[in-house]
Amino acid sequence: MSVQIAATYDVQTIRADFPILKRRVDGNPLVYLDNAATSQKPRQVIDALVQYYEQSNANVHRGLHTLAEEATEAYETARAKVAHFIGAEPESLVFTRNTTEAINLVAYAWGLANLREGDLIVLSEMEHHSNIVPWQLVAQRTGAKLHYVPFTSEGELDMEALESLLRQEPKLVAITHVSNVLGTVNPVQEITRKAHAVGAKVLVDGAQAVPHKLVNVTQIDCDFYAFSGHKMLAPTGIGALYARQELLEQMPPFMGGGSMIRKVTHEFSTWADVPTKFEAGTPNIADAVAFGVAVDYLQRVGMEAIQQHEQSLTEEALRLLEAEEDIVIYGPRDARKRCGLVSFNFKHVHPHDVAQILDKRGIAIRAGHHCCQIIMRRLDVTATARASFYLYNTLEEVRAFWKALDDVRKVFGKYGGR
Amino acid sequence: MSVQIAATYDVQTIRADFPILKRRVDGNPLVYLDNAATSQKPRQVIDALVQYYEQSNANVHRGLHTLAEEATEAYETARAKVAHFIGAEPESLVFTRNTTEAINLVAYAWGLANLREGDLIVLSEMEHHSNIVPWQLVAQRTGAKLHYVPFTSEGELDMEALESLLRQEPKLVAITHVSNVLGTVNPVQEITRKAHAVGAKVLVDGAQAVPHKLVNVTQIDCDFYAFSGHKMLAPTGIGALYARQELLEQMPPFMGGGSMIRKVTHEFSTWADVPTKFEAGTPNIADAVAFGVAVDYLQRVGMEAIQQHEQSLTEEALRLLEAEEDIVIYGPRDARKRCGLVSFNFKHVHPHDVAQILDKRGIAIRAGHHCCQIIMRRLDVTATARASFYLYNTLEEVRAFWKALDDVRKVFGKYGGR
Amino acid sequence: MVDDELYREIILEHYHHPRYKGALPDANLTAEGINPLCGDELTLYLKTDGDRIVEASFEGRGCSISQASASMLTEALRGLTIEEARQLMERVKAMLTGAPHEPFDEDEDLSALEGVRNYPVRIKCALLAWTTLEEMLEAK
Amino acid sequence: MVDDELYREIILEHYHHPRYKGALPDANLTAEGINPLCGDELTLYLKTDGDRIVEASFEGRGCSISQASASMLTEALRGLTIEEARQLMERVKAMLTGAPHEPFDEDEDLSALEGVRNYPVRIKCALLAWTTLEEMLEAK
Ligand SMILES: Cc1ncc(COP(=O)(O)O)c(C=O)c1O
Ligand SMILES: Cc1ncc(COP(=O)(O)O)c(C=O)c1O
Repeated sequence: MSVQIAATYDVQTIRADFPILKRRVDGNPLVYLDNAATSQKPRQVIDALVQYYEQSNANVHRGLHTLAEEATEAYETARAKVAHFIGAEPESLVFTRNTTEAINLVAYAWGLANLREGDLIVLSEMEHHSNIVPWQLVAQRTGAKLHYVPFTSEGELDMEALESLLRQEPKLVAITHVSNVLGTVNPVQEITRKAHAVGAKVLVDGAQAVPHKLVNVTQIDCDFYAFSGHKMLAPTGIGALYARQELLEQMPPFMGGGSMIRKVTHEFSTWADVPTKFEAGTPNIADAVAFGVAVDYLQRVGMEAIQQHEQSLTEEALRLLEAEEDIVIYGPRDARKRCGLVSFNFKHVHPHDVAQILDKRGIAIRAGHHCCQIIMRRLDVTATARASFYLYNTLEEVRAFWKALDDVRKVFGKYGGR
Repeated sequence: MSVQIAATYDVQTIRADFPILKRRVDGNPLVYLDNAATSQKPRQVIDALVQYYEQSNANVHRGLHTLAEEATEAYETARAKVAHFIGAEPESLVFTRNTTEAINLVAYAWGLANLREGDLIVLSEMEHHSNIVPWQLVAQRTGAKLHYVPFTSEGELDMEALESLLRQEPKLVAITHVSNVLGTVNPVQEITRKAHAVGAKVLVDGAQAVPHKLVNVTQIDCDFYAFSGHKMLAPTGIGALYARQELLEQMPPFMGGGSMIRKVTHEFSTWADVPTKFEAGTPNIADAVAFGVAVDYLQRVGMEAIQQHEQSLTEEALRLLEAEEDIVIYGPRDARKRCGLVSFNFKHVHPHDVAQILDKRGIAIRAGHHCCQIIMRRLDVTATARASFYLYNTLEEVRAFWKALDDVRKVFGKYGGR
Repeated sequence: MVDDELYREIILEHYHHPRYKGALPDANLTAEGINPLCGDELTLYLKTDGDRIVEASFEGRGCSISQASASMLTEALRGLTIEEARQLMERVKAMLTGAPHEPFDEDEDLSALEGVRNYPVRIKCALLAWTTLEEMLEAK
Repeated sequence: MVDDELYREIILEHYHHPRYKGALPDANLTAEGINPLCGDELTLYLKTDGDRIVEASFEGRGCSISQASASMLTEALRGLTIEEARQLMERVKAMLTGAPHEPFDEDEDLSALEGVRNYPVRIKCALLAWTTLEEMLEAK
């Protein structure tokens, strides 16, 4: 099987926008394959931060002076850009720190107000801890129960199990769009349709989807959609929650403080309009503005092109690793069923040791439970190694990664298996 | 009264570090007197962001590769710097988005677990909404009651009223260190001593204190101390909560997600050590790192020098405004009882109009309720104008501000009073 | 000189001499508005006879723009039918937000509010009286 | 060649041939440790006779560093008194965290762990067995 990158996709031009890719590690060029943890940032995004702080920095919303107006305008423009990027209106997009905060916001504001003793919350066994622990905390407070949809040996969601759970009429289905360990893309539109049919609300964890493929929340028709800027070229510290506007309006606030109020008296307060009701205190203005620029960048390259490029890299990685006898691959074998990442293990070497040895070659991969201990237990491992790709990675990098695995064998292989 | 700036304090050298101060607004040099809302950022802080993203960007805590180690090291070093800056140990410092999130964290994690029906929470009437609304929300959930300590006509906390409330043995006293409207510096050490004597926990809102004066939480002996980076030269999106380590250990978590766990099973989870237990999800790494650099900058200039400089500016502003018959000043008349800000009103002009007219001269002040509607009601106004100073402001700027007030009179004054 | 575009003479005149300020004891319609950004509050009073507004007044404190706008509103509403008031409200809102609308004549006081459009933060001030009217009519 | 400093021969040897691996059915002291960063788990078993450790073993899965460190620990503990075990633990912890300590001889296996100090993330791996021991002794 030969792998082709679309001729129009100019990865070298893209790479030139990312200053960190010129870095060397231990004398080797950096090969950054830890994109599912966080992405690198293009010049344009870094420049947006610099420009904001050098030109327009001020607190938003309440100021009458020129800088405050400019900052407010930049902040709200960013909100509109990020909202439109996922097919939503700005009124239904709340800026958060990250996916985790977005899900906790729903758990606290919607969950505490709507879940009762015995209510059912459906999760899956491929959820990130960020889409498990908030529900455990809310279940402890409300008496709601959690049920988990398992995944098949191919790493796909067990749709039959899901449907049988739906027959118990859960209040909420909270599911990841793309698994950060298995790479699986879940059919969230179909899931939403089926969940809505039994009256459940649907939250989609889009942390690994929005960076890598075109997402349209209106089409998915879900009620909540959470994602992180830092995994999609934006700075750390900024993420977003999409929620249907009428839900945002009905929900009580999450955090209390400045901006999110209409009127405060000694005894009680009334709330500002959505989405401001959910943004208490001074927001992360600069990083929100840069988030807008990150989205511009992704749109300029084109999400379809990015997805196709990553698929080529994934195919190549799968092809190379599948040929290795001492390696196990997790998740769907078909690159078209995945987003751009591959989790694997040597049969005889712990992934920590793999990552450490690759690091000496300048190759950054991740090893660990990837905040998915339930998946680890299902796979009967404590950890996996994971190479994850993004728009700036190349086929050469995938091959360099694969070649470096020989170093692992040089250190550990001579002993044979244990 | 003549005003002197200490000869050793070189404000021009400091100004040269702040790129935005070269900006012009409507042809006039920017005179930024809205520092209580947010401060400007020195080159060093902006450079720290650029360097982080160009050199070391990676996700923290879980990575074995070089970038992840560098990012983790930089993040934890920043934590230590910020903690030491307020006289605390790194283990007791949680990074948050801002003061507001820090207070909400305490309200949700400590408050929901420790407050019961009928328990008393003591606030003051000079609190920012961020130190009111979270307690109203927690009071609604727990049945706790709120009581407010009034302030005197001089804008000082009514200590007798506080002491009589303490006799009712509140569970918590939540009080601002410095008022963002009145400028008043409250005797938080004395308040803490008295509150502890009746068994109350003490939370101090330090948003307006830490940027402007030397703060030592160990000396204050409070249980919680909240502040924001963006008001003290750091980027937007990063703040901190100090809490006694044993309290952090006893408290249940606030948000659930990645990093903050030890072990996750289907049914329940156990928590990581403090402070990580309270930092769910990917933190705002870059801004935390830059927060450390901001603290370095402040320490290099010296907090005593900064405080003294601001006091000179405040004295001059008070002196100039006090001489004006058509102006009312709020808060203590004695600059030594305040931090560097002055709230005031024209007797006959709404502060919005004042701010708008000053903006045309390049002078940025704030007009509004400053997230303190309870103070506004006490002062019987809907809004005030506020000029707030920082280390880079000059006496010339204070005088330019004062002179520009004549423009207000040119537009509104000719009609005389209403 | 300073900010002529915003602070037109007619706005200042309405601010200093608001037309119908004070409660209207026999009002049959009242509504309260608040500008959450600044805390300014406004109460609007209307007295109708059948479908026609016979009296209008306002109370509240606010900046020159919000007060002048409220004053102009009370003046303009008198004598209109409810439907005409609604149309006027839509027209003013459109002018302030930059949407297409039939412009006001230069000699109509309301035309002075057009300058506000270039001051994004002040638009909410000018709108306050009109959105309060809107809520009143919707609640009706 | 690759990472000689970390992957010393003796570490790899302990990793591939751990000394006392497996549950100790007649252990009178057990403790479980977990490395929250990576999820690696470890169970430590000790059998004591009065104040003296007569047998030691461990179970669990982990990277070469954590496994080798646990293997060395079980080997080193045998025959020590509880107090001597505590002292050894303090010495290893000090070596790994860069605190002052009496260095290990080059021919002592434990000296091979010194290279870990330059790999901040791996220190937790090497420490796991020892902090588990610490908790066991504190709980005792
Ligand atoms: C006294 C006081 N407390 C709390 C806050 C809230 O700070 P932040 O908006 O950064 O959360 C502020 C500033 O707006 C303040 O001045
Ligand atoms: C599927 C998934 N969900 C949630 C998260 C949490 O994202 P964050 O740490 O940005 O909150 C991640 C990334 O770590 C993820 O991969």
